[in-house]
Amino acid sequence: MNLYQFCYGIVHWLVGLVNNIWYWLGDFLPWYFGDLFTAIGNFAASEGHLWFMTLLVESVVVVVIALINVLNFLWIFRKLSGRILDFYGPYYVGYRIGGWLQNLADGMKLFIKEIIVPTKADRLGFLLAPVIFVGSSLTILAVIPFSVDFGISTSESGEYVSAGALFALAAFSIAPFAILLAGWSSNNKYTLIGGMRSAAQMMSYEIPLILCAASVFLLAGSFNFVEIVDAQSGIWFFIPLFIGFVVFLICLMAEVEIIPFDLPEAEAELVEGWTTEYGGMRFGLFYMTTAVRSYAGGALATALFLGGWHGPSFLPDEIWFLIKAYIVFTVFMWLTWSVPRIRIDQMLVFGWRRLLPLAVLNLLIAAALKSGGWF
Amino acid sequence: MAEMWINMGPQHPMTHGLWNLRVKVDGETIVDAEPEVGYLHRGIEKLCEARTYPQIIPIADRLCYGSSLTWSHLYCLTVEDLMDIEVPERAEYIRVMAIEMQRIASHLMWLAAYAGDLGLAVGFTYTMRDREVFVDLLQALTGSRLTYNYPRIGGVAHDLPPDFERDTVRAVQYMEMRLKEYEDLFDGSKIFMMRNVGIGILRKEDGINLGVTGPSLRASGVDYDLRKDMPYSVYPEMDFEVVKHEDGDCYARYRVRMDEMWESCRIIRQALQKMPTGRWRVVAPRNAPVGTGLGRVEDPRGEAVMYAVGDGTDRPYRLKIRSPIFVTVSAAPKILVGYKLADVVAIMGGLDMCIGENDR
Amino acid sequence: MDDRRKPRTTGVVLNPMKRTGKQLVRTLILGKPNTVLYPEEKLDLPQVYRGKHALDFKKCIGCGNCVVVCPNDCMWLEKVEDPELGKIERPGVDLGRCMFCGFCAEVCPTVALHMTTEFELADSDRENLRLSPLDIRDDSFGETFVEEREKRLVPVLDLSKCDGCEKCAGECPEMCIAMMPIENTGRKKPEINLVKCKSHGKCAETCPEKALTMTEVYESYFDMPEPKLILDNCSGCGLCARKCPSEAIYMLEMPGTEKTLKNGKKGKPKKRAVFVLEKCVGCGRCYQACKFDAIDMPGVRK
Amino acid sequence: MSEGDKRSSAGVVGIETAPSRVGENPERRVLRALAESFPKTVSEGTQLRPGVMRAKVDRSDLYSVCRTLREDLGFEHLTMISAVDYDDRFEIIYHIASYQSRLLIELISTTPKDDPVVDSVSSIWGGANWQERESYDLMGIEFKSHPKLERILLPKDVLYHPLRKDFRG
Repeated sequence: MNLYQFCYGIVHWLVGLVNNIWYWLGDFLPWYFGDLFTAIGNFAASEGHLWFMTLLVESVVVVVIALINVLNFLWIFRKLSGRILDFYGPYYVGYRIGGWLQNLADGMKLFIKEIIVPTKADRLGFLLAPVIFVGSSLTILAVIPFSVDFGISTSESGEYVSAGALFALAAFSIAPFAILLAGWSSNNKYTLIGGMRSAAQMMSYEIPLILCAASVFLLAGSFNFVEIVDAQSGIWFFIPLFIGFVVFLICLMAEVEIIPFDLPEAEAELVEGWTTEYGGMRFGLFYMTTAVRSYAGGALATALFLGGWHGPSFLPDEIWFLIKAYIVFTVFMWLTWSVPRIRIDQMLVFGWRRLLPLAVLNLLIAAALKSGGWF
Repeated sequence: MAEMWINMGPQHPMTHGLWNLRVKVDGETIVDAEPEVGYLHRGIEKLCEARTYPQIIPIADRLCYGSSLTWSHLYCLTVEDLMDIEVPERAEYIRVMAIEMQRIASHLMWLAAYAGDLGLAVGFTYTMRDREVFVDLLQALTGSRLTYNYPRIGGVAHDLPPDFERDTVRAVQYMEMRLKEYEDLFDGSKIFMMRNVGIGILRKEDGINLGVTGPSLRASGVDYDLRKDMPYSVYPEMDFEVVKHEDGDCYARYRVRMDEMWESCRIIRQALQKMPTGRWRVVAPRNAPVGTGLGRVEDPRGEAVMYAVGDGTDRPYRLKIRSPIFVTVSAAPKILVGYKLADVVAIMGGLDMCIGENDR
Repeated sequence: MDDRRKPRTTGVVLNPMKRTGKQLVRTLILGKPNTVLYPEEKLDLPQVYRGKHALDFKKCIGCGNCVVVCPNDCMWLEKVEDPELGKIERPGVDLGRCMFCGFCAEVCPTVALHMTTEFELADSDRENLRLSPLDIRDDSFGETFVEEREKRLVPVLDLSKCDGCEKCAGECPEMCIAMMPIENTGRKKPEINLVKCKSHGKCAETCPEKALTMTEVYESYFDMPEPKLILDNCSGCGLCARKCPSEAIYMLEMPGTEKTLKNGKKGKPKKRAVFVLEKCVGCGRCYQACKFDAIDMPGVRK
Repeated sequence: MSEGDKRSSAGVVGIETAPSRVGENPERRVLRALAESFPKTVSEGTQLRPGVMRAKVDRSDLYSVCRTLREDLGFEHLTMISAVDYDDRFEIIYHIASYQSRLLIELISTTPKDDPVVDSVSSIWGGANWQERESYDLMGIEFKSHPKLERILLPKDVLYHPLRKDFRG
C-alpha cells in the first residue's frame, strides 16, 4: 500500500461519514435545500473531489513528516556544532532525549516576542518577504518523495509529479527574490548590502547547480524523482559523476547560505545581513527556513546522486533516504565549522571561474556516458 | 551602487568594544575610512591623581581586559623608576613568567576574536579553551581570572603556589601541541589564506611614520622589540628571538603573533629554570620623591609607555598612559582604503583592538 | 624551531576538516566536551582566589586599615556588640562596589580579614550586597589554609610595667635595643630595632617586670605612616589611647606639672601620650581622634 | 642567535665614556649634535639611563628641533606626547625613539599658563596626529597648524579640559 491508497482510504471513509449528514439533511429539509445538500453529497463522493482531497491530505502528511525531520536537523545542527566546537549543545530542555526540545522552547519564546516593523521600512515588502521565503522553501518539501510508496503521488499506481526535480530546483531559486525584497524593504544599509550579495551569490551559483542536476537528468532520462532514483538501482550517480556531485554539494551550500558562503548574513561585517531588522518569530522563521532548505538540499543530493532510497533491505526505504540526507547534512556541518567565511568577490570568482567549467565538464562526461551507451 | 558612508559601530560585531569605524564604500570597495573613539573614556589618568600609589594598581589592570597584567606591571615599573626601588630578582622572574603567560593568553584571545570575525567559530572556541589553561595558571598564581592585581610596587603579591612549576611545564607543552593544531586549522585552510594573504598591506615607511608599534609593525619588517632593544626586568637573561615578517599584510600580522607565542613558551620555560629563590617583595615607600618616572614595555599590542610625575606626596601628580592601540587605530584609514568591505574585519581584527586601553 | 611546520594548503579545506573531525570524534564518541555544566559541577578554585570576604572577629582589632586602603571606598567600620568581645568596631563591606582587589586582606596587620573562594554573590537587590560585619564573620576561616605572610617573633613592650631598668638592652645579642629617654617624664623606654632583631627572646627572659613579651607579628608589606606627638599641644586627655586599636599609646604622667589647687593641695600631674611604635599599625585613628592637633601623621586624612 | 646577542649588548652600552669623540657613546653624540645645531634653544641635555636622554627645548624652536631629530639623527618614532599642568607652566613632553640606534629622547617644552600653544609635529610624524588631539582634548594645549584639531575622547560640545589641575568635576 502506498501513501496515495492510504490517504484515499482515509478520505473515502471521512467523506462517507460526512456524506451521511448531507444525505440526511437532504432527506429532512424542504426540496430546495434538500436538492442542494444531495448535490453536495454527490459532489463530495465524486472521484475528482476524492482525488483532490487525497492530494491535500497527502501533502499535509508529507510536509509534516518533513518538518519533523527539519526539527531533527536543527537539533543535529546545534548538537553537532556544539560537539565540534567543544561544548555540549542543547542539554536541559528535554534532558532525556538529548535536549531535543530546545528548538521548540526557542520557537515558543520567539512566538511571544513583539513584532517590530521599522518606521521607514517598506511595510508591505517587509511583511511579505518572510512569507515568500518560507512558502517557497516549504514547497520544495512537497515534491520530494521519501520512497516509491511515500510521497505526494497523483494516482494509485504511484505516479509522481513528472517534472518534480525541476519544480524543486525552481522553488529553490525563488529565495533570492525574497531576500532581496527583505534587504531592500528594511531600509538599512546592512540589509541592502546583504540582499545585493545574496542576489549576486544565488545567480552565480544557480547555474552550476542546474548544470549538475542536468547531467543527472541526462543519465536518468527523466525529471521524475522516482525514475531518477530507479535509474540508480545499479550504480549511484555520484560515482560516474563525482565532479558533478562535489560541485553540486558546494553550490547547495551556497544556496543554503551556510558558513563558507553565508555572505548575505555575514555577522562580522554586516550585523546580521539581510535579517538585521527582523525580530521575533519572523527571525525564527528565517532560522527555521535555513534548516528547511538544508533538509531540502540534503534530500535533493540524496535523490539525485546518492541512490535515493536504495539500500540494504533490513531497513525500510524511507529510513535509508533520511539516513543519506542526514549524512549529507552532517558533512555540510562538518565543513561549515572547519572554514572561515569567504569574501564576496572571491566567491563570485570561485563560482564563475571554477565551478561553472567543472559543471560543464561534468555535463560533457554525462553526455559521453549516455552516448556511449553505459546508461 | 553610489558611494555611501557605513557606520561600523559603536554597536557592531566587528568592533569588539565600543568604537565606531565609519567607512565610505563604493559598492563593496572602501574609498575612505574614519575611526571614532572615546565611547569608553573613563578618565583613568585623572582618577589616578586622586589615589595613592598602591591603589592605582587595580585601576591599571582595568586599562585592558585582554592583557591586564602587562599594564599593572608597566605601572609598577614606572613607579619603581620614580621611587628608585630595587626589585628582588625572584620577583622579576615571576613577573616575566607571568607577563609572558599573559601575552600568550592575550594573543589567544586575539586569535579567538580574529577567527570569530572571519566566521571560523571553531577557531574561537578552541583558542578560548586553550586560553583557559593559562588563565587557570594565572588564577592559581594571582587569585583572579581577568583583573589580576598581581604586581606590586617592589615585587609581586604572592609567591608561586605549590605545584606551579609542574603545571606550567605541562601547560607549555600543551600549548606547543595546540599551536601546531592551529597551524593546520588556519594556515592549512585555503579559505583562511585567501582571506589573509595580500590583505591590508601596511608598508614599512607608513608603519613607522604613523607610529604603529608591536606585532603590527614587526609584520611590516621593522625589527624592533622593546624586550630586546630596551630591555627591562630580566629579559636580557632570556634567550629568545624577535619575530619579524616582511610582507605587512594580515597574514604576516597573524604569523608574527603565532610565532610570538612560540617565543613566549620558550621564555616561560627559561624563566622557570632560572628562577632563583629568595624574597619576592620589598616594602615600597609610601611617598614618591619629586621627579619623573618612565616605564616602557612591549605590550602584546605594541609599545606601552607610562610617565609618572611625583610631587613628594603619596599620590602621583600626573600619570600619562600611552596606549599602543590608540596610535595604531589612527593608522587604520591608511591600511583600509582600497580593500573590500569584508576585509575591514580582517584588517581591524588583525590590528588587535582593545578599547579599554584605547580610550583609557 | 624545528617542530614548526610550513603551512600546506594543497588539501584546500581537508586540513582543518581533519582537525575538527578529530575533535568531533573526541567529544561525541570518546568522551565529554571541555565545558563544565556549571550549576551542577564547579571547578576547584585556588587558595589565593579573591572572592567574598571573611572576617575573624577574634583576631580583628578594628584598626580600619582595610577601610583606608580600599580603592573604592566600599568598606566602613561598624559598631557591633558581641557577647564575648563586648562593644567593638568591625569592618563591613559593600560587595556591590567591591572590585575584589584584595588590598584589604593584604593590609590587615593581624591577618583577620581573608578572601574566601566563594564567588556566587549575585543578588537582585543592591541593599543585600551591603554586608555588615556579622554577615562576613567567620572565626575559623584562617585555620583552613596556610597564610603566606611570614610571622615573626618580636618583643613587644608593655610600657605600664616597664621601669626602665636597661637589663634588656644589655642582654640583646644583636645590640638592637636602645634605652631612649621619654621627654618630660624622666623615664626611659627601650626602643627595639625590629630590622636587626633576630627573635632570640633574651630580652623577654631577663625582663624582671615581664614588660617585654615575645609576640608573633605578621610582616607587613605596606609602608604605613607613623604618628608623631607635638608635645606642646598635647593636653593629656587620653582620647588617642582609648581610640588606639593596638594599644600602642600609653598615657604617662609628667612630674613637675602638678597644678596647685585652691585648697593648697597639689593636683594630679599632667599626662602625655607615649607611642610604642613596634605595636603601631599605622591606622591613623589617634590622629583623627585628637582634638588639639597634637598628633601629626603625614599621609592620613582627617 | 648571535645577531640577537649583539643587538642586546648594543642596547645596554655602558655609561662611562671614553675621552675622545671616537668612542663617544651614542647618547652623548645625539645630545652634542642637538646642542651644536641649536645652541640657544636646546638646554640641559642629560643622559638618564643607558639609551634614554632628556633635553629641554624652547617652544619657538620645537618644530625645527623635531625635524632635525627625524631627518638627521634618525629618530623616526614619536612614542608619546604628554602634557603636564604645573602651577606656573604647562610642560609638553615628547618621547621620541630611534629604531636604528635604539635610543629614546625626552624633549621637554614649556609654555606659559595663559598661552598654551606649541607647533604641531604631525607633519613630521604621522602618529603625532591623534596624540596631539588627545593633549588638546584633555589638557587644552593648542597645536599650531594641526590638520584637524578637534576633541577626540570627549564629546565635541564639552567646554572644559579635564586633566587640568583647576578642573573640578
